[in-house]
This record gives sequence, C-alpha cells and structure tokens, in this order.
Amino acid sequence: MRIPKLLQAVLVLAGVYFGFIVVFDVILDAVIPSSLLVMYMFFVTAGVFMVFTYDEEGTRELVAPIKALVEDPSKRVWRNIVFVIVPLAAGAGTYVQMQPSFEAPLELRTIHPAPPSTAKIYGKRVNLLKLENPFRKLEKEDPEQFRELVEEGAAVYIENCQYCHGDKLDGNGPYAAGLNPTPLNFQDVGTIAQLQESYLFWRIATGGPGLPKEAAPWISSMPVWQNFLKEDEIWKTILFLYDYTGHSPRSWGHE
Amino acid sequence: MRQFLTVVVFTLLTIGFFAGYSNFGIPQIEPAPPPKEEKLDLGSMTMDGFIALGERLFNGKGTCTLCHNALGRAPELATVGEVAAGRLKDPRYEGEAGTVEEYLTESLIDPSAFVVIGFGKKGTNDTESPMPNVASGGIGMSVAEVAAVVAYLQDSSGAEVTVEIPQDIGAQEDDGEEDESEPREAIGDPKELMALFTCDACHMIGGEGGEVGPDLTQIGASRDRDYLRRAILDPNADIAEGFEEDMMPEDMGEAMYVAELEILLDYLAGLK
Amino acid sequence: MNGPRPILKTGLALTILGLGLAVVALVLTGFGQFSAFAAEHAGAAGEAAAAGLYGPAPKLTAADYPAIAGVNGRIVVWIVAQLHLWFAAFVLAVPIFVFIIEVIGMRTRDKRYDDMAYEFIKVSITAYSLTAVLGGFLVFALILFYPHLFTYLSTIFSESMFYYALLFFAESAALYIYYYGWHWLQGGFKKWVHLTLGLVLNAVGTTLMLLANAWLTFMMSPAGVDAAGVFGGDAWAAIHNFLWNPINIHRFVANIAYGGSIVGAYAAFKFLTATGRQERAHYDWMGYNANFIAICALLPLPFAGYYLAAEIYAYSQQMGITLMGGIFAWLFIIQAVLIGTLFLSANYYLWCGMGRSDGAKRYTKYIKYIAIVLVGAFLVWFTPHTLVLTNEELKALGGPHHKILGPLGIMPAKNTAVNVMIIFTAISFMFYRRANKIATVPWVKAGNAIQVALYTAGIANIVFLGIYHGYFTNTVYKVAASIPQVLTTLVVIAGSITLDSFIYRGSKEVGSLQWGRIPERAQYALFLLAVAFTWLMGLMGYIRSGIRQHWHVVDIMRDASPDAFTPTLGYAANVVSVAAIIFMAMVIFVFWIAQVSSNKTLPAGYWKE
Amino acid sequence: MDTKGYVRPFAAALVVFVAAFLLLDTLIMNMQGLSLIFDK
Repeated sequence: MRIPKLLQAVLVLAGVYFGFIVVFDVILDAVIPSSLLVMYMFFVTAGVFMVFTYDEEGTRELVAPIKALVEDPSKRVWRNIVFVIVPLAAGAGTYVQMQPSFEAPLELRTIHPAPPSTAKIYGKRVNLLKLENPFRKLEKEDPEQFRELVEEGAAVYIENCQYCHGDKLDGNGPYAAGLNPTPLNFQDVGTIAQLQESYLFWRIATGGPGLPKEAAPWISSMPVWQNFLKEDEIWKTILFLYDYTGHSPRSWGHE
Repeated sequence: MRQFLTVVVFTLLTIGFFAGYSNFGIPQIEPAPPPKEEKLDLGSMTMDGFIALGERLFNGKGTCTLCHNALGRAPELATVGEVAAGRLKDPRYEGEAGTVEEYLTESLIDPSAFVVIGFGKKGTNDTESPMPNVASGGIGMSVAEVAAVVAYLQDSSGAEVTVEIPQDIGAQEDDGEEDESEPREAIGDPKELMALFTCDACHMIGGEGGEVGPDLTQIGASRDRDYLRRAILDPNADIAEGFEEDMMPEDMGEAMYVAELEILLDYLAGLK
Repeated sequence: MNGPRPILKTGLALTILGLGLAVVALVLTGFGQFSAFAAEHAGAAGEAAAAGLYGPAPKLTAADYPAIAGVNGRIVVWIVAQLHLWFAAFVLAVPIFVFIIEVIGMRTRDKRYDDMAYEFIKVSITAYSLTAVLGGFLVFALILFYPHLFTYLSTIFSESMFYYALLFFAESAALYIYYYGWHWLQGGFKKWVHLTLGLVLNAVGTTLMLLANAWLTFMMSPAGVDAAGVFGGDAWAAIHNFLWNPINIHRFVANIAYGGSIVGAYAAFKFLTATGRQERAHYDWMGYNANFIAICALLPLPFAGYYLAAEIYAYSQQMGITLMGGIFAWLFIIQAVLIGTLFLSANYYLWCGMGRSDGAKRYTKYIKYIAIVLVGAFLVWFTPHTLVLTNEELKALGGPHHKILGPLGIMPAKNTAVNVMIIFTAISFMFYRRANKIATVPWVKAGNAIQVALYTAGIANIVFLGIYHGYFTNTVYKVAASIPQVLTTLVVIAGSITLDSFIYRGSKEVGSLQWGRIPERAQYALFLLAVAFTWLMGLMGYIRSGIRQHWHVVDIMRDASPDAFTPTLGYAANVVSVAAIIFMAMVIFVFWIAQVSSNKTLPAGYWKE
Repeated sequence: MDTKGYVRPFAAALVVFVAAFLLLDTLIMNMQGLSLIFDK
C-alpha cells in the first residue's frame, strides 16, 4: 500500500526528530540542545516542504487531505474534532510555555570574547595584539631547552591547574564537577587550538574577573593567576598546554 | 489586488521572521560600552583619585623611589611638606617659588634650584642636583602628572593639599600608555645613554657624579666587558668592596635596548 | 558591396569600444595622477599647505552632536544610508547585466533578450532618481547630525567628492541616452553605438561606487593621514586604503546578485498579476533569467566575503576578532540562516522550473537526495560555536563543550558545508539543463559515469580537506585549506558544464519548453530571494560598520555621541527590518510606476474632436 | 550493473580525478596556501 503524501511528510519529520534524539542522547551520549533542535527542525521542515511541493501533483496530493478536512461535508465529525483539539493544544502549549518553572534562567557565556587590544598584566600595559610567547622561538632554535621549559610548565600545571582542568587537560579534574561553568577542555579542537598564545596569557593572568562585560555573567571561578604565578611560569604553562594536547597555537605566520 | 496583498503579507512575514529570530532565537549580548577616555577621567576626578594617581606616578613612571628611599641616595620626602616652607626662606634658595606648591613643582622640573646639602653632584659644592627634570627625557611627565605628584607629596607628608586638579584637559596626554605602545628610539651616544638612565646620580665619571656606586672613571682598566655586562644586568652578582648590596636598580637590562647595552659596554670598557 | 563595409563597421565599432575602455582605464588610473597633480598644485598655491592646511581630526564631545527635534541621528543616518545603498546596488547592477543581455541578444539575434534588457533598464530608471534623492538626503542627514565628521571627511576627500558630483552628471547623461535612445539606436552600427553607451554607463557607475567605497573604507582603515588624523595631502593614498579593494570586489559581486534578485522579484510580481498566457510566459522567462544571474553571482560571493574577512584580520587582528569571535559571532549564525534561505529558495525555484519541461520526470527522483544533502550541509553551517544550553543540558553534557556539535561550530566544518551546498546547487542546475534534452552521442553512459566520478571525487576531496586540514593540522593550514576547497568546487562546476556540453552536443529536445508552466509558489521563492537578500545586505552593512565600534574613523576620530555604543543584534535587526520594509514599499512603487507608463486611457468626449 | 559501459569508465575516471585533486591539494598546500592571494 502506498502511504499518502501528508502522512509521509509527517513520518519523515517525526523520524528526523526522534532520530536526532536517539542518535545524540542515547547512542552518542551527548544531548542535543533543545534550542538547536528547534532550529534544526525548522529547516528540516522547510526542506521536506520543498521536496513535497515542487511539482503540482505532489502539492495537490499533500494538501488534499487538509482540503478535504475543511471542505468535505462527509468529514464533518473529524472536522469538529480537529477544530476543538487544535485550539486546545495551542492553549496547552502556551500554558506550559508561560508557566513559571524552577529552572534557572538561561545563561549564555561567550566563550571566546574579543580581547581588548591592551590589558594591564603584572602592572604593565601589554599590547595583546603583538604579545608573543618569549619561549616559542626556542622550539626551533634550541629543542632541548624547549623540552625543559615544557617540563617546567608541566610542573606548574600539575601544581596549580590540574585540580580543575584535569590531568589529561580535558577539563575533567577532581573539582570540575563542582564548577559551573565547567573548566575548559583543552583537548577540544574548538578551544586553545583556535587561539593565539597572547589570548591564553591574558585569560590565565586575569582569570574570571578579567573577562570583559560581553562575556557576562562572569561566574567563572578561574583565579587571577598573575597574583600567584610569575610571568615566565604562565608562558611555560602555555607551552605545556599546546605540547601535551598536540595543538599548535593560532598564528598568522607560516611554518 | 489580491495578489498584491498576498505579496505584501508574504514580505512582511519574511522580514518578521528574520527580525523575530534575531531578537528571540539568539541570545542578546549587550556589547561593552565604549571605553571612557583617560582624559575625560581627569575632569571628573576627585582629589583622592588625583592623589592616588600621583602615588602611582611616584612609584611607577616617575621612577622617584629609585633614589628617594631609605638608602639615602636622595633626601627623604616624608616631611617635605613642612620642610619646604623653610627652604623658601633659606638664603641658598635661588628659585622663584612663593608657595610650597610652587616650590615642589619647581623642584621637580628644575631640581638645581635648591640642593639639599650633601646631595649635590660631586664637585659642584651642592649647587647642582643629580636629579633629572621629570618633565623631560626618559620620564617625560605631563603638566597634569607633575601636579598629581605634587599633590601626593603634600598629602603624604601631612601638609595641606593646595594643588588644584588641572581642568585644561588637553594638557594631560594620557597616563603613560603611550610610552609603552610607542617605544622610544634607540640612543647611539653612550653619554646620552648615561644621562637618560641617570647613571651619574650614583656613579662618578671624571670627577662628576654621585658616590653611591663605584667610580667609573677608569673602570675599563680593571674590569672586562663580561664583568661589566653582569654588573649592569645583575648588579648584586658581584659587589665591589666598600659598597652596599641592592643599591643599583635591577631592571636596567629591561630598560635599555640590547644595542644600547653594547654601546654602553664599549664605552665603559674603553674608560682606562 | 559586401566587401569593405563590414570591416569598416567592425573597425569603427572596435574604435568606439577601445575609446570606451580607454575612458574606463583613464578614470581608474587617472585619480592617482589627478590627485598627485592637485596636491602639487595646492602645494604651489600656498607654502604652508603641507603644514597648516589640514588640521588633526577633531576631538569631539557629546555637545558636538546636534540634537534635532528629539530625532535619533544615528538611526536616521543608518536607515537613509542603507536605503541609498540598496537602491545604488540595484541601479549599479542592472546596467551590468542589461549590457550582457543586450550582447547576448545581439549575438543570438533573439529579440526577446533585447526586450528583456529594455524592461530591466526601464525598472532601474525610477530607481535611479530615488538613489539620487536618497543620496542627497544622506548628505543632509550627515551634515545635520554629524557635522564634524562630515567636515573632516570632506577636507580629505574634497576632490573625489567633486569628481563624484561631476560623474553623476555623466552617469545621468549616459543613462538617459541609453534608455531613451534604445529604440532609436537599433540595428547595425547604431546598435554598436548603443552598446558603447552601455559600456560607458557601466564604467561611470562602477567608478562612482569605487569612490564612495573609498570614503567608507577610509573610516575603517584610514590611510594618508598621520596618527592624529592630519591629512598629508595625497588623496590617492586616502582612497587606496587597505580595505578598499576587498570591499570593491565584494560589493561588485554582491550588487550583481542583488540586482538579479530584485529584478527576479519584479518578474515574479508581474507573473502573479499577469492576465494572458503570453504575458505569463514572458515574465516566467524573465524571472528564470534574473534568478540565473542572481545565483551565478551568489556562488562566488562567500569567497569574496571570506577574502574581505581575511583582509580585515590582516589589517587589524582586534577588528578581526571583534568581527568573528566576540559579540558579533552570533550575527554569523543569523547570516547562515539567511544564506541558507537564499540557497534553499534558489534550488526550490529550479526544481519548480523543471515542470516547464516534459522530460524532467527522469530527474525528479533525485531531488529528494539533493534536498537531504542541502539541508544537512545547511544544518552544519548553522550550528553555532557557542551553544545555548539549559542548565539541565549543561549538567548532562558536563560542560559547555559538545563533543559532536563543538567541532561543527568552527570554520573548517562551515567551509566544507558551504562548498558542498554550492556543488549541489550546481547539480540542481545541471538537472534543470538536462531536463529537456536527450543526448545522442554513443558514449552517453560512459560520459555520465565520468560526470558522476567527477562529482564524487570533488566532494570527497572537499570533505577530506575539511576534516584533515581542519582538525589534524596547524591553524595556518586550517585557513589555507579553504583555497583548494574553493578551487575544487570551481573545477567541479566548470568540468561538469564542459562535459555536459560535449555529451549533449547535437542532442534532441524532448519537447518545446512550456514557459509559464510553473506554480505560483515558485514566484514566492523569488520574492523570498529578494527579501532575504535585502535584509542580509542590511545586516552585513551593520556589522561592517559596527566593527569600527566607537570610532568614526578607526583610531583617529572618536565617536563621542551618546549613540557611540554598539547596539545588540536584536536592536540592529529591528532597524534593518524597518529599513527593509520602507525599501520594499519603495520598490513596489518603482514596479508600479514602471507599469503606469504603458497604461493609456482614452476618455470619451474629453478632447475636442 | 553494466560493467563495461558504466562501472569501468566510472572507476577509471574516479581514479584520475581523485589523483588530480590530491595533486591540486598538495600543490596549493605546499605553496603555503594563503600566500597565494592574501600576501601583498
């Protein structure tokens, strides 16, 4: 038996919707954010509509049941049922939407706020656009010394950072579960791999309180490390972060 | 007409969807307001803020604490507010100041107007001060900054603060940002370098200069370049006999360019 | 008789063409000399010219911005500038493709093309006067609300502003002769003269745009002035600033796409209101061609935009990060929604258009797969880097980073997605072209196999580049990998068109194309294209201007007005929406007025017999 | 499946195109990509 077009369309949409949920939430164990799912479904619906209506027969077949429902005298009972259910469903939807909930309001943090062009770090005004890791050049010039510096950076990291950011640098340290926002996962390709070293220096040195206004709410509990670490310790730690994760800092120069 | 209305409604719906999505579909992040310019701050600054600015300048950009400290390279300033009134009446005073405030301002830009006994340049019989003019050269304070330092000095020495915050906004260039963003040009003449870093405040060369550090007149005869380099970059590594530790600033290496250091070393090593 | 005449004609025509090109070349290169000459001249006129003629950029306070009748000056200038720009883009683009269509008509001797070109230019002539009116309005608004900025810019660009005014006369003259002389300058030599006029019109129009671009890019990447804003006297240096050419390229391409989409909306409107079959067929054909132009220009647009963004980064990293990473990051999600809308509606129009051919049935079964890939690629493109998460989701994920969606939020994924979308749009278009043809060459099967292999290899390469260089190599390669991706796309499209032209050499037609046999829904797709384009241009105008933040002229002249703040995206979207509605109303007026001229009323007994 | 008429030309063309594209990639990435058009 051939499935009517309208039912086909509904089935496809339902399939995609539950497909997303099953694949992300169950199989991959990584929930799909509801805000994103709504937009995804909007465009999937648009796509399905396009495929079903690009020719006349398809369109006629698609809207025929709807037309019949509204116009066909023999469908009176169904019509009445639908005309009662639709407003009720809309009302229920509105009620659920408007009902006060205990859920804390959505908070969105810009994870990579644009850095200021200069920042005051260690009492000095530094130009973040030009700031470079003083040790980076050793990677080529003196690999042995570079290794040593990375080791020293690792020591600083283990002493100070791993409690939150984890010993695998995956943002999953012993204290991570207690923090919101959770510590950054440096292994992720979307974090330090996308940034320049000066950016990391700025974020580490000024910590959560150093975030600009657009990154509000700066509920980040990242300490202001310039109060605890020396300048070269931060730079060495940055070397370690990139070395361990295998990422390289963003730069505009060529290799 | 029906077609026309449908088109209008369709257009409005489309635009409405785009606007609605931009307003409700994505988070509304309020961008940071434009940063306030420093110069505007001066106009709305309280006296406390102004004094605090003076303190920052005194400890930072002004490099005053290099000499005006407990080690006695220069007169202590803890009581300068009271002492200054007496200076004005001192017969050795050659300046034009009439009030304490004027005196302090003058002492910053024309330090030789009055030299406290025992603190003058060697061989000038306390008529010339080793202190540089803070408004010029490497320090380069603006008029407003000098006023802020004076206010701080009055306040910290317990005298009445008579300074008024300059309202002529244009006078204040900024609070030092420019020095760092625009590096000074390298200096090729060793004598100019010595003047910029006020070496002669502590070291004597050819009979001129202070006695806080070793005499450099013939330093090249007894010390080689490596020693001198170390002595500049890490002053406490070797202390010449009869001199104290921690007298020479440790940040000389950072303050001068590498090329300048070499020029200076050439010069010093050649002093035989 | 036949001997020397054609040669003479061709020679004359070539001479005229050459002259026209020379004018363009002169106009383009001449500015350097002109301004250098002018600068020298100024230097000779007054000794103090260099030192005293130009002051530094004024330092303004809030009091320097007149408050007029409680009107928000920024919004007025914003909306008027946007309206002016929309009309200017339209007016500039139409002559470009009118010229091309006229050439096609001349080559094919198909009068339909000539008629269509004439109809396009008829639409643009009312729009032309509206552009001028809005331009004047914009100048007034600037003088009223931002007098010091206007004064400062006009001291630097005084010469180019003067030439601009002169060129406007030239533009008007060329346009009016081109339009009113259309039916007079027909056939043989006269047609060549007319074509030359079209070329001059385009040269002048493009020069006008280049000049106006210089003023706005000067505000973004000032040149020819020192740190305090003192102008050195070299107008060419100020014009030829860092972002001038990137903006020129981007705007030139975008204008053509935009002009095509507006004319498409015109055709759609006429189609919907048409009464006769013949009229419907005509406007269907016109809408198809307009859409074709819009899509052809739309395809390279992402790359032009990418180049512009890269140049902004190169000019100032802070500006670049403000553009892509900071508050404006979400704007690119809105942009993705709009560009997705453009691609989807353009494809939908093509699919609907397949109904014109009886042979299309053979290909319609593939449409759903194209749709799946398009929507899939679009979803990737639209996935934001920063996800909006509820607390529940945040807890379930263990942090704001999503292991699957996170990697889709960054550039390599989006580059891959957009290239795939472009290739599949090309496939849609290929099906459309094939719909009415039956190949007769003996190697059809092998040809199709090669065709499929080309697409397979191309897509595989794009995906490989995206994944390998995007996630497993150094950042500098991430950016660089987009170049072979783009080249692959271009190679695939060009190769496929070439291959198809061989396969369908000497092909049979299934039947004659049934112009006008297209559902009305498809016309709404054309409207959607025009509206989305308009709105998108407004939004991108906002960000281009917005990355200057609180500067009139970046790092030189500060905006001290109370409106110096950067608005939120919702606020900007509302302003853009209001402006877009005003624009659409004016466009409908333009369409209507273009139609009025052909209406004739004969009142009985009114005139003396 | 029609091996001779379809699959063979497909396979052959695919090999050629994949090789050509990979060559293109290698060439451009070794030219250090961006410097092709972005460097002044």
